[in-house]
Amino acid sequence: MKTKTFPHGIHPPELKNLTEEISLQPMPAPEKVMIPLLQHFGAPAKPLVQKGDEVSLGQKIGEGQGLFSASVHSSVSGKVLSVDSFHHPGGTPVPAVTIANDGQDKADTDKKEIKNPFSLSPEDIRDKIKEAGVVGLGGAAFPTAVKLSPPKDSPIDTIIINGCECEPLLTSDYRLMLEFPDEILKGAELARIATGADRIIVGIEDNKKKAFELFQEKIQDYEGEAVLLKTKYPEGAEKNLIYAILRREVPRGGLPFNVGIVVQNVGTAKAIWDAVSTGKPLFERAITVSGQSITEPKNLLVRIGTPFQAVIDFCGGLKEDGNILVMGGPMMGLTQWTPEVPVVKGTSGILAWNAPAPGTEYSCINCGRCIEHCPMALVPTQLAKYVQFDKLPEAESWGILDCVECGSCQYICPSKILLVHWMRLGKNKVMSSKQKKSA
Amino acid sequence: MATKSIGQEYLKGLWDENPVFRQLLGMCPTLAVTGTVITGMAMALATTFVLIFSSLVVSSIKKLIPSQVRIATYIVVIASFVTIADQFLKAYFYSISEALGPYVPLIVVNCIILGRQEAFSSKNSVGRSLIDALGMSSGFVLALFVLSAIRELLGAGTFLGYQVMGPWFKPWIIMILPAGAFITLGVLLGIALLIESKTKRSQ
Amino acid sequence: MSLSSRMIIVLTTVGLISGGFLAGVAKLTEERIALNIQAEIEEAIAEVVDNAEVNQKVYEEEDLVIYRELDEEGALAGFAVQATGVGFQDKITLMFGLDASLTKITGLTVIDQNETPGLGAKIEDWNSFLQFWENKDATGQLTLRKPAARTPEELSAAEINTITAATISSKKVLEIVNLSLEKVRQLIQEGKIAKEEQDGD
Amino acid sequence: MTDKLFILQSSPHFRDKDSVPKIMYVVIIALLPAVFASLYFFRLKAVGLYVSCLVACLVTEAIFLWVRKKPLQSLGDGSAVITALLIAMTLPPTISLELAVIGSVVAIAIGKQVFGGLGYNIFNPALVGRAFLQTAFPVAMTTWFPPATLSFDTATFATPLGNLKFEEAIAQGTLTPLKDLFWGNTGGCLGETSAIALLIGAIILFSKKTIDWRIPLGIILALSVFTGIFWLANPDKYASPVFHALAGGLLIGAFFMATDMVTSPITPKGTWIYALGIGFMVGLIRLFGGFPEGVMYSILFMNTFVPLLNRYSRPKILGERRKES
Amino acid sequence: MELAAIFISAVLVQNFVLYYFLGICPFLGVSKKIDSAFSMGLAVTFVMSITAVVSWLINNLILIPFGLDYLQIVSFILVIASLVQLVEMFIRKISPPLYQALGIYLPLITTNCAIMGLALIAALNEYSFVETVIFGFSSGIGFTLAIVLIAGIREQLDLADVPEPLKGAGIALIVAGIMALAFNGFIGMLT
Amino acid sequence: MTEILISIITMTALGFLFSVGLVFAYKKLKVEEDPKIEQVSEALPQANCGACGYAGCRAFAEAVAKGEAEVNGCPVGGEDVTSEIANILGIEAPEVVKQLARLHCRGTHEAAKDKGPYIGISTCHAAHLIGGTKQCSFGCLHSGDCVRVCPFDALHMGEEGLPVVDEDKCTACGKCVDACPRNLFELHPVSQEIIVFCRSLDRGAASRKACKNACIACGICARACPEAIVMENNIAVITDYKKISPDKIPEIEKCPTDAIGRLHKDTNEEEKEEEKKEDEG
Repeated sequence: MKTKTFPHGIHPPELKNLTEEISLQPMPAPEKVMIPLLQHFGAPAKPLVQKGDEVSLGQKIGEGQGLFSASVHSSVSGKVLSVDSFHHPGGTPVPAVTIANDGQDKADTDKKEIKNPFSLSPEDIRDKIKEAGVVGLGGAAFPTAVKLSPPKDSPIDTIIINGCECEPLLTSDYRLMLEFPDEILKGAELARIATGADRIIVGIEDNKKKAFELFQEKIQDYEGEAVLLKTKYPEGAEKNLIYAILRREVPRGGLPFNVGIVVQNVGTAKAIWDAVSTGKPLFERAITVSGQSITEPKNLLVRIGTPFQAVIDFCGGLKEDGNILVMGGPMMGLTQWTPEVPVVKGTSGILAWNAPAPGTEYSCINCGRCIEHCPMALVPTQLAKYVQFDKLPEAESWGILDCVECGSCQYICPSKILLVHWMRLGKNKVMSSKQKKSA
Repeated sequence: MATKSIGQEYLKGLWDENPVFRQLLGMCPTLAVTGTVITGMAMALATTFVLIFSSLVVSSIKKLIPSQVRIATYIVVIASFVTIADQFLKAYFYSISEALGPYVPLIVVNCIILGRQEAFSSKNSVGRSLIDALGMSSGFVLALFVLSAIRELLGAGTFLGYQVMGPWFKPWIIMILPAGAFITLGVLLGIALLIESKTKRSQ
Repeated sequence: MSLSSRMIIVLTTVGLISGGFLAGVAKLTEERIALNIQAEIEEAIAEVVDNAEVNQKVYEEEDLVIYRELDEEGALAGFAVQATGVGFQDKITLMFGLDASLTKITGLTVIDQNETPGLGAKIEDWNSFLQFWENKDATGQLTLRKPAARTPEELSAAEINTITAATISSKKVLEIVNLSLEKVRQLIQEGKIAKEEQDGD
Repeated sequence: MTDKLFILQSSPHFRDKDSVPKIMYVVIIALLPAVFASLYFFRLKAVGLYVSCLVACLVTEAIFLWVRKKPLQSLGDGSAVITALLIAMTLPPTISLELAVIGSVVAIAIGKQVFGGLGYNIFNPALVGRAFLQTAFPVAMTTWFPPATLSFDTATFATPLGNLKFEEAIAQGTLTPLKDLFWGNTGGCLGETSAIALLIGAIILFSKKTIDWRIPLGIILALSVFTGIFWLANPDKYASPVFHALAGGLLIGAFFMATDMVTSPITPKGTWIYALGIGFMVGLIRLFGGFPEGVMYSILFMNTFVPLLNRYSRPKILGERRKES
Repeated sequence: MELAAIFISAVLVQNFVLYYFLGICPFLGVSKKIDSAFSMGLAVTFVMSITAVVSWLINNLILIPFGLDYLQIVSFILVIASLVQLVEMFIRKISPPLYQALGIYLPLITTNCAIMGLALIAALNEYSFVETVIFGFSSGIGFTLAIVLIAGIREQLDLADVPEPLKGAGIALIVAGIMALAFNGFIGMLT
Repeated sequence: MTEILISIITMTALGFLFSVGLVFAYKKLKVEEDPKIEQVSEALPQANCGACGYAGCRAFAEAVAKGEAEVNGCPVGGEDVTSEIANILGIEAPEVVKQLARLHCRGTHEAAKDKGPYIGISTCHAAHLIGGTKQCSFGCLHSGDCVRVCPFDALHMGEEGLPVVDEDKCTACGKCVDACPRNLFELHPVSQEIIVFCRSLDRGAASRKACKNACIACGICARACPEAIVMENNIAVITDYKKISPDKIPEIEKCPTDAIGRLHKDTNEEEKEEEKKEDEG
């Protein structure tokens, strides 16, 4: 069958066979959860509980502040031990609520099931999603309610459900698609209603044929189609996905709604359905625990706030040789220095393996491979040099802010230059100098 | 400025403010006529002549000139001395003059000369201007000598026209061509900067 | 005195003094410069025509000058032809001698050239090039010998040697000579150059 | 367990296995067929040239690395070896070893290290070395002798292109047969004579995707079109495009020198302009210039354009709007 | 010589910068950025074209008829200097944008040996009027080509690990040397 | 003789024409502009050599007048021209209280614990982007971004891994303040001796675990000198330096982690310490 794709990109080893046939398994809630109040894009949520409070499962413990913030809910029932700063997978400590699990999973009583969620108005759907603290589960953790409220002058015609999971090793989205196809599609339908779009397109890479065939069949009941995409990294990056499926280019600095599209990850779609139909807040998520140094790789449903250590122990522990611990995929994930960090809403995987010593770094030999593979059609090597020699205006005019940090350039670079790190440095510097200017 | 002794005033042109190596002035003749030591030295001496006499004239009439026309006046003065040098070479050293071609008249636009008038002679006494001109000229002579000696030695195996390299030596013709001139001067500039940074560090 | 008039006066005065001064210098050196230029020509002629003592310019046009040469006794010693043409890089000006009968090239010298040093510039060099130009047949076209001969004796009367690795420059010199030879022959036919001095010349 | 230290780094955490030394060694392997061909055709003379160029290049590189306090391991990246091989392969077999050494030193010092070493040079180092020799010792660089496979009937021997340019080879009927050009049974620089050996190397390069296919294609295309037009117009005076493609340094230049990653453009559009420019200029020099061969000058000349090409052929960023028409 | 030959020669073979070493000061000074190098090149081309015309007129209408060859230097430099200054002031008055793009480079050109060299070489080669004009224009183009190329290279070298003492003029001169080598390929093309 | 006459006439005419042209241009074509540009331009050598990187002296003068170029940007003119330009522009450093850059961290290699092996660009800013290499998220990253930006060579990395300020060279330009991704530099008057050498907002236990010299918010200093020091967000803050009376200093110096104290220890104390070391050695 013919597959769709985008220009450039790379083919890293997939390594999905470790977990792709392993069903999602709920992991028992740990004795103690640390729930960071910052698990999203914007400012930290305002704590609603204090030390000593009793909380129930799904109780809101942090209120989102401002437009891009999302509320946080308890993932267990029990007693609040402290509200204090704690390690966060992002690297720097953030305020977090530590709760001792009483093992009861006492749920909030006033959450009610809704008979016919599809009859709700778009506003109601968004409110329920916002109330449940749903954020994008692909990794960026952008509040979903915001994403579903596009400005009036940009009519949305298509909801794209992103089932690419192009990162190596990760399989939790794949398992979700196989095990919860109806929930995903219902969630997509709700998103369609909320945005007033005409159709739903599910994009799935061709290394997940089984899921594709399932969705091709199930989507008959909805307005839309399932699209098979070539297995290529980063097929799941929003702008590339949109280009691959619809040949629309999201303008520079713009968002998908500029071209009439909203993209939702499959996990998010399921969370939308859960939030709207049963009022279940986002307090657990599917993750993949994998990598050569994990004794028993698994796909798990994990409570938010569970320490990595508990998750790894549940998977048989870490092998001796593991020297790198990553949250997310190997291409865009974040390294963790301590397994004490908790699972957050943006955690799509916990990976550990034995990373070989980095090869010698050579100076750029202008081979042009980074250009050949950059999905955004940037010139990474030149950008990195501009940053290195502190020529920020040049870096900006060559499009450093368009970099999505997918890592394709650095993966392919024969000189082993830390291109993505330079890009991040450059983006950060450009942004802060811009802020200074506008201030 | 007045604190500089006469010796210092002279010596600064040799190294600290060497017109070629430090100020990158007068590069055109430096590159163009240094194929052999003889042409290089002829050029350097002609430039010295023009520089010294223009400095003398400019510093002695500096008070008479309104600033709006000072550049024009300097140019006329310089051009006159250049013409004299050119005519003299044509009359008494015809072959050298032929070899130097249009570069003798071009002394008139040598930045060293105009620059010195503007920066020094127009503000200083006749005596100081003379010393300054001598110093700058010596620096220029030095630079041209080094460059032309290297180029002639490698490019023809000779020095001042005398064969100094043995018969085993194959002349590097590139050295007397533009490419060799550029590369040699580039390397020399690098060496000059290296020496400078080394001496600075040791101080 | 206003600034404007001062500006005008100063510059005019400087111009006046400089003009006078330069004219004086020019006067002093003029003669010697002219002599130098003439000496260059005479030297070149002496190299290509034996026993030439008196030079008479008998023909002149752009790129071609012909001198008639008389020896000490006033007898015809030969002709010297100065010709200019395009070489490998730039113009070449050369001078060659013809014997009194206008049938033989007695020698060649190069007055001005800008060929590649070490290569084409060898057209100035006696050993590599000029020595092969003595006693060449001037009645027809000269041709190039390649690969080069080592001694003049190896060449035939109408053959010219090539400089190793500078074929084009050698060829260009040959072209200039061939072309001007033709011109000379034509001029003789038209009677513009005579072996004897003509009236009013 | 808690004391275990994990690596801290920015994403991505996977790396492709290809590396600079690997790329360099592929190029070296691809050069080997031509090296063996030259050893066969020029015997001991070739051995001497290869050895002296290799030693001179590596020693010069090592001195610079030492002086600039850079790790000496980078000697092992293979780039200096490539430069040494290429410079030896573009020398006439008659040249004396000390000139080969001078060329090698210049190539590494002036052609590469003054710019900061690997990756920073603007011009192809081997060609800088060769151009230096060509200009410094023009006679030595244009004296040839025939390969060992031909009998010595003359002291010197003209290259096929020299024959074409200076000896009116077409009119005389002495134009080198294409068969000899193909196998390499003719005069010329060490490594450029055998087309078949170079083509085998090219196949190796393509199979490993080490070079940009646009460059050789563009060069040969432009040269063929240029020479083809004149050949069709007057086959008695101008040689065929096939002759031009096989003769002289075109193949080694197109596959091994113009494709040098460091000195060729990084964008596809720039690469096309670069390649076509080289091919056109080779034709121009061969047909109308003062030299029989123009590959070296053409590549160096186009090298000077590379920074401009890179700058003005930046690809269109995804989502970048072209000027509205 | 044919006009085309003069053009090719002045642009490629006997390039003012790379062959005659004229205009080295701006070649080194204003070649750090491509944009300013290009403007400089345009300004030089413009002034060279004008100079060619004016110097030919002076030389052939005044100096030679009156036997004042020895006044060439003085009169050329005076006329060039004043002309450039007038043009500069004029442009500044009538078109500020043009002045920004071009005019600010004009004073730099006054004492640029390339301009004076142009007048002298044209006189030395005894070019006709049309030849002189072509020569002036194409020399300017040649200068522009050289300075823009080296500016591109120097922008790239800003991002390179050039040894400290060679940074700036040193490496620029070496690049110029290699460029001169590369331009050698055009030798012999005009004949 | 006529020749000389012609020559004189020609030159005189040229000079006259030229000067008239100049006068005309001077009067008619003059464009109004900042008089400083003219003055600076006057002061310059007018060599128009382009060595300054600008298109001629005029362009340089404009840049100087606009403040885009440094007054010492003309390599030809040298010191005299520089001082002249400075005079024209009236640039003279106004009298201000001398300030110096001070580092607010004592997280030496030894004191502050590493997270793990770092593989990345060796600048503080780059390390900071991935959370930093130290367990303390507030302290010095030891890669010397501040040293690299210092235009006066007044900073160097000390043996213990922290940047050291050379008080003689520091001009309080503030470059290091901007460069530090963790805002560890601050400008203080030279006279301020008591400084809080920590910026960690972690709770005491966490701070202490990450770094031996961290402020653990024990409050000893605040109790000793409540009028000038308070505890805020788990860190001691000096609210008003002037209110710290000298007799309180020994109390303040009782800080258990050396996170607050005097910048320079007394000389005799230092000597004592050295003696101690010698005795031990």
